[in-house]
Amino acid sequence: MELQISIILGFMIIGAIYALHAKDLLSAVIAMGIVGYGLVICFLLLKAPDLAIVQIVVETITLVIMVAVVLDSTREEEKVPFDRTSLVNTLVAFVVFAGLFYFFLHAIEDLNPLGKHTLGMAESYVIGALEHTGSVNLVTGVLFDFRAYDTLGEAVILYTAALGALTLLRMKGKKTD
Amino acid sequence: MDALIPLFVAFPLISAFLMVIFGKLVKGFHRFLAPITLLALLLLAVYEFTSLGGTSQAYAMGGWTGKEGSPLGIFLVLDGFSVIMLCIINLIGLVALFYSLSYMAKYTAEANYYSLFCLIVAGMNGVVLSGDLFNLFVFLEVSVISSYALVAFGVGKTELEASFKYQVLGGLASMLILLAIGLIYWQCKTVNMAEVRAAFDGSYSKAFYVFVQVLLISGFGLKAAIIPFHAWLPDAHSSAPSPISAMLSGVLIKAVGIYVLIRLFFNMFVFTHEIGVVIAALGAISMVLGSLLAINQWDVKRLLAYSSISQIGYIVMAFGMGIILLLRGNNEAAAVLAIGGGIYHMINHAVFKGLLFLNAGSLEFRLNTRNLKEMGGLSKSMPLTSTTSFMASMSISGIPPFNGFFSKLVIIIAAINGRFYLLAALAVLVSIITLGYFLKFQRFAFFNKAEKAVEKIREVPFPMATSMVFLAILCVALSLLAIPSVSETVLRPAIDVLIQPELYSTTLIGI
Amino acid sequence: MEGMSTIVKKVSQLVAGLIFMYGIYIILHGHLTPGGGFAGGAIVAGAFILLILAFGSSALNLKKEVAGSSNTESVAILLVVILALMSLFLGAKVFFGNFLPKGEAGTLLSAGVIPLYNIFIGIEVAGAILTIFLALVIFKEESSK
Amino acid sequence: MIVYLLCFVLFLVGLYGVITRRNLIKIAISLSIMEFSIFLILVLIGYIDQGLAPIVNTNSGPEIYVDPLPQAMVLTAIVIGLATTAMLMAIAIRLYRKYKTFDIREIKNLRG
Repeated sequence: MELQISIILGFMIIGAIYALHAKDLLSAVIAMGIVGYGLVICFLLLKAPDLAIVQIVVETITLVIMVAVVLDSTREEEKVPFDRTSLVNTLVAFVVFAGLFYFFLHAIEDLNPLGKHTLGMAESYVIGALEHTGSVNLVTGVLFDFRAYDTLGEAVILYTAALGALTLLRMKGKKTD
Repeated sequence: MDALIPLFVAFPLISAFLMVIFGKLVKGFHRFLAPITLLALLLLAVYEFTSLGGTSQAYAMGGWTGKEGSPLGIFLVLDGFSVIMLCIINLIGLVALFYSLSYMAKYTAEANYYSLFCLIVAGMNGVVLSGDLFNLFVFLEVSVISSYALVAFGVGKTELEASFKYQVLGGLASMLILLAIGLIYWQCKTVNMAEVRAAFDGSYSKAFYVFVQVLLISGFGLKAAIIPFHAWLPDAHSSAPSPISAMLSGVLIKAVGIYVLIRLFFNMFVFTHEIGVVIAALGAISMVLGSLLAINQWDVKRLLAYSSISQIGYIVMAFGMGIILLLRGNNEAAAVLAIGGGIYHMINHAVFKGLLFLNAGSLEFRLNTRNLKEMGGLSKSMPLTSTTSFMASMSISGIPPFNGFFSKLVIIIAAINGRFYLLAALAVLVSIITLGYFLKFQRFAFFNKAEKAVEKIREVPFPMATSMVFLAILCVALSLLAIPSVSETVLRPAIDVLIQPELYSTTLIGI
Repeated sequence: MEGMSTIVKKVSQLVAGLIFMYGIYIILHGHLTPGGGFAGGAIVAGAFILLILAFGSSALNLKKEVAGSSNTESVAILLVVILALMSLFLGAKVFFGNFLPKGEAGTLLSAGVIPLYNIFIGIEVAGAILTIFLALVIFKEESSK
Repeated sequence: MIVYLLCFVLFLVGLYGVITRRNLIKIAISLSIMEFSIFLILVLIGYIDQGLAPIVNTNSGPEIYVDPLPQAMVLTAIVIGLATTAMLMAIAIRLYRKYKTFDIREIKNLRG
């Protein structure tokens, strides 16, 4: 399990690096698709079919939206001149990232390794869930019953984004324009 | 369980949705519904404040409690600290909304504006009430996503750029917070804050603890715009429509930034000396650098935005000192003073910074410019704006008898009692610098020779003037909180929640 | 926005119907099989997006559609909140209580209010995604004039 | 543990992109990549060896299921990610129509 996911993650990292360095914006967007769809496979391997369905649909829609934005633009990214300051910046970034990585390595040392998770708060979401919520799908049970308030917030966020997009994309901001 | 608690979120949500549905059909529907909603919320908050009386209440969403009252679903927590925040949010919200009634008339898509305004209030109420880490994250996103849209509401060039910058840094902060929540779940197997505290009391690895704290400080530091995480604030707060600037500077950075930071570090983590030092140092740095950056600004709203960073620094520094003093354990009176001063300054800052942004909005409304060099001589033609902004400026620079003087005094006394002489000296120094740049603002906007003809400029319309006068009265009235017997009833419940941090988890788990 | 060729139109007509039905199925079986309101709603929105891309539409029609989708999502999410508030008065007297009878686990009509939430959230998500997409398309149409 | 570290590498790649890229679209892509890495970390945390997908089989006895709570949290976070991306794209396309470029070095009215 760990090996398979590591391999997919390797591809995702390569895709991510390509997405950041691609010259053409359309290929960058599509390379992001690699990362997103790689995530779908990981979800399936990790026994999360609900997430796989949602991620595959949301990823597709994100790609459609991003392609719609990028498609008739110039698409060419302008060259970043690579001089001494950017070299220094990159080096500093790498040193900081190495430090962060080392820090993270130490932080997660004592935590449960993959697959050895024990249920805490979620124990009652699994045991006796059928009597509590009546939902066979435990994730739906958590989403719409135990933590339905979170789901309301989530729906409100999507609603806000739709309202915000509608507001930001109107033609005139002020009546006098 | 008090059935009114979820209404703080449900009520503004319902009006937000109704405004979108009926806003286009019924003329003036949103202008009527939005103030009523905020007024009802304010009354509800004041009612809860009076009925709570220093106790804390928990509300289990969906009635999900496990055996012996252990949290199973999401818990909403209403205690002395959160109820004060609710009062501030809904008060400033109501005033800013009333001000918008005439200020926003020149913009299109007004129904969307009022709807987004209700959503931002709902999000902040949700954050303040939440006792669950993930739920807190969700409602934080509700409020910040609506604020992204509101910052860019005018869809001009600067608004859009400011909003983009705000969104990128806000998104980064959200990622850090989400990662921290994931790691906490990994270690503690729960996302309920009271239970996390109980789990942290046992054994934990030092590196993990520090890593999570660094993530949370940077995440919420970005939301609260503490230096060095402040890059987005001057742009976003100066480009937004003025009532929204008042909301963002007055309450949003407090509700989703400082309040959460304080709540997490007092009630969820176990104190460590290092974290106290880090928080106090970040506060002091923001306080000094924010005021220094503000001096050179000629754009009114940018000046106010930098001064927000500086004042936020005061609040954060006070709480940092509180942590150190509580850990020392030998000087609880000073700790009470520091924490009380922090909360007091938080209330005061919401009021006078809200008022100052509304003043700046009035200037922009009549003059169509934010540049101080193009103003001048307005004290005759806009007497109300001039007087109220003078009061607010004196208040923020700490001149008696206004409220800002007392809260700064309390913080400085706490610093001296706790033997933080350097911090006390810095606080006094920054107060003098603040006076300097606000005198500059007063002089160039209202008292200098007029640059262009100002005879034709009239005072702002009634709703805007009323909002400003109301906040100016509050600037004086809030000085009463400095009287010990008044602060004993108003601020004491909030202080109690913070100085006995372990009570949060012990009282809430056994409901 | 211009439509595509006849072949694309015919095929997408057929496929969009199937996708739409699949989305509805996912929403209705949210408490039984993987999926639910979010996944199903996004799939339904995908069917509409496919039709709009294939057939094209004038800016005027798009504006009518966006008003419709925006109103639909508002009503749907309003119903979610009202359903949550209803349990303050019925059943357990708490916000977001599951006040309907649970039924027999594993059947379509079970789990109390969960299927209702699934349906409303599904409509809301479909409406929201469609609104975002249409807002982008309308903006591109109008600003390129 | 190696999977978690790889996830963190993906996170750092996204962070690197947010800091160094100068293109509106690429910044949005970098934020999405950071999101993906956190989703994967959360789901990995909830995985249990030999655990089944969290769909109860009513006919059989009790089984071990993977933790449904991180999955519910990730589902919420995916939708939040869609919302933030949509808002970013709305602003990006507006800025593009005003400046004819996605490059933030040429879109600079505001000073630090």
